[in-house]
Amino acid sequence: MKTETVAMILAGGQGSRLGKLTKQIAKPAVPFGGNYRIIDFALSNCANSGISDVGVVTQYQPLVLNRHVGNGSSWGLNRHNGGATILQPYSSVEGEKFFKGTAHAVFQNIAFIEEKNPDYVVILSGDHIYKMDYEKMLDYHKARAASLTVGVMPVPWDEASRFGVMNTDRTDRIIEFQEKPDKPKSNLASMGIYIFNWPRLKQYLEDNQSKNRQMEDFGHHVIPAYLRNSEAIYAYSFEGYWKDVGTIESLWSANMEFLEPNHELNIRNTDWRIYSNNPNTTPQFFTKTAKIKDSMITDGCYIAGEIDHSIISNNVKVGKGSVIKDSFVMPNAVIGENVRIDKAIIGEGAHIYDGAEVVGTESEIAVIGYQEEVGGYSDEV
Amino acid sequence: MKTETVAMILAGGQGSRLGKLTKQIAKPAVPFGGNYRIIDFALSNCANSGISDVGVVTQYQPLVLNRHVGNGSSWGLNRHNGGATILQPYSSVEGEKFFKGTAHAVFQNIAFIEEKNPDYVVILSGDHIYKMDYEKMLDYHKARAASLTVGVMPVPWDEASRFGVMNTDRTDRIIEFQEKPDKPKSNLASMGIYIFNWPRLKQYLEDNQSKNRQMEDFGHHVIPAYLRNSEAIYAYSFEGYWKDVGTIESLWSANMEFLEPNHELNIRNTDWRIYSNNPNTTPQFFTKTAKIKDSMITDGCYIAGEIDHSIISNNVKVGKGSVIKDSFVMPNAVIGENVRIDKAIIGEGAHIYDGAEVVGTESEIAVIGYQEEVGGYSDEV
Amino acid sequence: MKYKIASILNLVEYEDKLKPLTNRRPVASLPFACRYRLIDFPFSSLYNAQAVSAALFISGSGHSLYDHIRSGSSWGLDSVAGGGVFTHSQVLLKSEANQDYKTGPYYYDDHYKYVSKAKADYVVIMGSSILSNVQLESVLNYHMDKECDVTVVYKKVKRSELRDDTIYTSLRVNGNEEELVEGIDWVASQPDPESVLALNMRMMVINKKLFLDYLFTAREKTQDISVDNLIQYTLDFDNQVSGFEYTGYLKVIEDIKSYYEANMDMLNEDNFNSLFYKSDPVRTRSKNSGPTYYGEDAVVENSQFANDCEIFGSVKNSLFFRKVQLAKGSHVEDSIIMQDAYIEEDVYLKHVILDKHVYVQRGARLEGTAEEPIVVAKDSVVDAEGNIVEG
Amino acid sequence: MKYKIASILNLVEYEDKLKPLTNRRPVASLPFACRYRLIDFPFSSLYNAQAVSAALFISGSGHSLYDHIRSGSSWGLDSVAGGGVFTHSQVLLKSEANQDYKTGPYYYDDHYKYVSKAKADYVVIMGSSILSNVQLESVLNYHMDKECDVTVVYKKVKRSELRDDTIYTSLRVNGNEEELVEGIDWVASQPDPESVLALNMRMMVINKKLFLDYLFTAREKTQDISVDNLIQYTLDFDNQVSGFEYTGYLKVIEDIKSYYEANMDMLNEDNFNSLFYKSDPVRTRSKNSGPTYYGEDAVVENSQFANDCEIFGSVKNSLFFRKVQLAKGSHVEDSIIMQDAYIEEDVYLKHVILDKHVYVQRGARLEGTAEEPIVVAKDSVVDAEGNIVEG
Repeated sequence: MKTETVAMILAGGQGSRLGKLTKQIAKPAVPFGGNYRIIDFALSNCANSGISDVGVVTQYQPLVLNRHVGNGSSWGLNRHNGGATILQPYSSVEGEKFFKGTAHAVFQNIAFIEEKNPDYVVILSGDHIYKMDYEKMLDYHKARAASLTVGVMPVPWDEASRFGVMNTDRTDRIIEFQEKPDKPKSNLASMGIYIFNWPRLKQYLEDNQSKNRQMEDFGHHVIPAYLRNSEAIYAYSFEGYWKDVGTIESLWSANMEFLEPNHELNIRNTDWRIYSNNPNTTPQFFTKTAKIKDSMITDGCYIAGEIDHSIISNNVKVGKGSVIKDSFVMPNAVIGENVRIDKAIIGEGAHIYDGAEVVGTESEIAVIGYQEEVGGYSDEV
Repeated sequence: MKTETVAMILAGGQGSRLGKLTKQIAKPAVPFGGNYRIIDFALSNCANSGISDVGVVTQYQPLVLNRHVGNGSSWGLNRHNGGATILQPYSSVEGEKFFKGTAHAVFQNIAFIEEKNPDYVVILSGDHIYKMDYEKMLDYHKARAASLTVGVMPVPWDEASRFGVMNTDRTDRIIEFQEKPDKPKSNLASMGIYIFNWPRLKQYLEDNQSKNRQMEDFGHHVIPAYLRNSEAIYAYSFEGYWKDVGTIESLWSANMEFLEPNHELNIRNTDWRIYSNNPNTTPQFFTKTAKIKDSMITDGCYIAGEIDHSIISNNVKVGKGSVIKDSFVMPNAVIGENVRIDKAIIGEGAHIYDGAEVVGTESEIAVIGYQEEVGGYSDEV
Repeated sequence: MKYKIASILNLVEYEDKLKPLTNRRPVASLPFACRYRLIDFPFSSLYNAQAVSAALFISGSGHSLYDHIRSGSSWGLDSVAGGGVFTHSQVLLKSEANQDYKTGPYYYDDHYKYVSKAKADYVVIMGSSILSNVQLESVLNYHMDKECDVTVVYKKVKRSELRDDTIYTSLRVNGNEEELVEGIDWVASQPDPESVLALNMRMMVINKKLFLDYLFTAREKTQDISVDNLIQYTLDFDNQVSGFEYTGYLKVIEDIKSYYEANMDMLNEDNFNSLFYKSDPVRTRSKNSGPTYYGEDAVVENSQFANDCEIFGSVKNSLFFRKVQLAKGSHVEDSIIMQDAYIEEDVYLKHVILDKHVYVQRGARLEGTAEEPIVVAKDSVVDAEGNIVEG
Repeated sequence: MKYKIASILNLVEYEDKLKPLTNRRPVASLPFACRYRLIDFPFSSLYNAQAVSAALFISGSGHSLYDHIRSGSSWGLDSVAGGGVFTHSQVLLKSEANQDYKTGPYYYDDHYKYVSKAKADYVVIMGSSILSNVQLESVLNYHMDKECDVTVVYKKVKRSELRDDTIYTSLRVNGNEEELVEGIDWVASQPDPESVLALNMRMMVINKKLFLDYLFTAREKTQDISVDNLIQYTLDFDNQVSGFEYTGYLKVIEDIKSYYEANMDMLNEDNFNSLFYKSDPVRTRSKNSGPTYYGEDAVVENSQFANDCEIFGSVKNSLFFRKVQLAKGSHVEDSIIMQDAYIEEDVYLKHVILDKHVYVQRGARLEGTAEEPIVVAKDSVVDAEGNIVEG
């Protein structure tokens, strides 16, 4: 069965700027917003856009990510021959292959894409928080008869030099690309979202490989090569909430924004659901001593303390007398009694013992790692 | 949830002795017996033995294998928190990791096994044809309070030097291990099936890794180390059909044996089913010109020719006037008209054009590779 | 999700003349062509058009149907993203409410809730007794091109190909290129058996809003929610109905003879290819199985088999379902042998339908005719004298 | 597959006193404790003992039950290796056969076929109306240790904890260590409300062969296949019945009051932990959901919530199911609020049960009592004056 569009989610990065949060798990598997993981947004966008063939390219600590994604059934991707497929490094008669860059990761998985024989390949990042209809971008791509369409969004001019910036003509055709320019000529930043005509991209990847030319990264190699050859590259402007959660501060502030009742993401909108792999767990239990205000709580939580302007993820226990403020607590964390947590991210399965304090500031958020322990009489502290 | 037993199927090998049959696919994914792939036997044995947590360790051309195995639902493994998990090379903060040997592959996946927290780990090969109740072997292992139990089977003395041979005392305790010895002291050959007490094996793997000692292969390193330390190693004798299909000749003859109506494997026995991932396809269609004798045909086939003592796999077309004898035709092959095939293996999706001949002998079976074309006016020939 | 459709399967179908095959199963779960059940055909049409949900309206015991459908995953109907198979038994409600189901409280509600909740622009309505493989995607494209409110699928058939004593509905299709339907006629037996009618296949695409509008009228008048009524309703209110002509294989399964013929038709390659055309594959619930073994003396001619059989005898112009054993010296011709039959040595069967799990003892002979094949009910034993003992 | 068991769920349960909650659902699909339905408890017992299949005997419309169970995958009941959920509707057969279901042709056959085909050594029989979380694995180990033919689960309860006018069955358990059951008694209201009885929880393990033997007797005498009858039968033939004492949380759900109390009991941590004890988790069909948001002025005290709610008002001693919206200034106390309720500003609810999808208008007040909570039926509207308008 022929597939029109295959999506490739590049989820291989370590996300080293997330520090101890990504020591044991890949960045796209980092929890977000109570009962999501970052990759849920890209996967749900695919499902909602009618794309059910999704390759998830991964190579860094993939265990949690793989178990989370499975065959994609949690996002409704496992239908009509579609589904999510985890793509990891492998060896062949030509030797062992780790992925050296975004484009190289796609090159290594040509066989996977060719099986589906698609017209278009959508390249996505696994680490952005946003809702986007890729079908509309595809319609745009088709209407322009583009060879490549790049998702862009306007950023404040003074921030543009932090991004890959697209310079377009009046028809939205991209005429120049500047990677983190000192003097940006445009404020249209690349979102790392590309729609390629697959046969053409395949040709570029294979030709350059056979000629030993470097074609490892979309931003550094593929787009410049496309520009040199005057391929029809168009910019597709996205307007809406979009956030790269690649640092501790951005992950924290994205969660704080997520708390806002009128947040632009509109997470409760059932027309564009964000799906996840929900755990089997109990209801949220608030004891007589619980206090709560402007917060999100998730199934499986047991709350005996006070929660103020925070997100508490699945299966977290918060003991009596503890106060959690302006913080994001990841799943399965155990917070003892009389603990004080403020402006912090508490990692998955972390254990904060009675009386401990985890306090950060807006400019330096406190972070407790995956299964880390704080306070108490544990030998490991 | 604690799991008593985890099985690790080592399916990473290239199987280079299978030549062009394994150029694009891993050996465990090679078709067998009409509508099976070799790994179906190990997976079905797990399911029938009540082991539903199965890691399938793979690194060579895993695409077909991964799609075949999926989450293990085809074998009923996806229940009660169990399931099949494909384990491929990955990178971590310590760097990139390809698997260097059988034991090293397990070492690299300690995190996977530890999540299940099992008492026992069953190590299996993904490329043997047999039916075996691992639960009985586990009962034996427990009854002996063994640290390691090795599955062995008696082989003719004159063939023993081709195997890893286990020397046992009267209590079946293994006292010596000879890898392909010139003068075997025993005819009990290792089947490459091990049951380890997991905490102990983990300790061996981690200690030796930290000391930079080689501990890459079960036969070469782990068993000798266990013997040196006088660990309780027992031999569990298996009696029944068992075949390593690692060469063209053994793959062919295993298929020919499979044809025998009273074959020891007893494939139709519903008490110990061999499951597979069955394709969605049409019934077997025999035209007026079809002739068939002592053969196995599978759903999706269209037979207008003559089939004699052969196995024809899913979705194969055989044209009028063609004669197939003593052969194994893999799925999706297309055989034109007036073709002669004798003592051959025809690869998956191969195309044999009208009038072509593919004829081997018992000592040199003819082989057509994966999607190879023979005869006709194809440009590729 | 190119097409956003809700689908309704009307499976309250005429089954009396199909007994004993329909004793314990609805028409929708009749076994067909070695591997299938009739419901597989509409379900596969839905699958190939990437539908994600379906509402089934059934009568009688749904057991065999539930057992076949399970979660609907074989047809992509189990997606968490709006997917599902929703089954509503009419007889059940009838017995509960102690009144006719049409005036029962839930019939219209069930339709309304399903369709209004579905993320759909169109509603597809189908049945299972008119065997065909319609490319629903083409119908939907056609429907959108025409910008009509309703598109009905029809096939031109000779009146003589259908049962004499059944009344069918045919479409009055405007002859010019517009293919508009101008009316719907009830067609009983006709003097000229060669006359051609545009047989209403009771498969339609209707705009969601119009369908929901109809529900109110239907409730008021306690009308069936059927393709016939919907066409009439649409025409009455001067909305446009277009006709989509289907030209592939079709058979109305309404009695043993038509059921038998449909199966036998599959032995003709043209019919087989028309119904199982590879770009629109027919999907069924996959079962674990192994190859079929044909013994040293087996003879098979112009026949079809499912996996897991063991064939030692001779077979001509017949269809065998899974797990049939045919012993040496036995001969089966012009017959349909369903799952789990065990046929001993020296048996002769011609023009016979064996329902599931029939045991035929050594030496038995059964011979029907093409017009009236002998039907052996499920679980029966045919003894050496050819007597049928029901199980 | 440590234990090879077949499982039968008798879901033809007493539902009259639970109306209107049971108007369109059986007892087995009553919502419970924010996230569950009663069927989840026996299903989870089966899951935790690694059962792979179950046969359900239901009455009435199975729609809500089917919708919840789907393929059974949430409880590991969809394995290709012998797995499955097999549903048999009794009322349906009754109406078809026009006779009492017990003497109908399929009741015993359905039991027989399911159990004889299952790869099982033991048959487990359960219901859903006696709410508990029994570790079936322990019962099976106990059963094997005792080498009895039958093991029945019971709990010691005071007669006063049960309904006065219901007749329960209790077990006469041999006091010494053997825990053998010597008889079964029918216990109506007793003069001494403090008297303790060994309440028969109608959950049993029985050896497969004995169960199949019983089926013949039952068919002959047109007896129900119930735990009570099986105990009596076993004792009559001098086979041994052992009793397994359950000491965890238990509630017989048989009227609105007991249903209400069971939910309220969950607000007590001991009860909650007893029923949802983590090593034997209770599984339910997982639905996609997001966190619940609690607003700036929200107050929640001793209460439980499911995901996807939006809480701006105050809540005390209450249970909220998914997707409930509670506006600012409203107060809910001692109440059960099921899925999709929409509660406007300045509402006051106390001792109230809102079934699914109820809309409570601004300013409404409803107050029941702990003995007689007010039940608002599904889809109703409660207007500003507190009048309940059924939907």
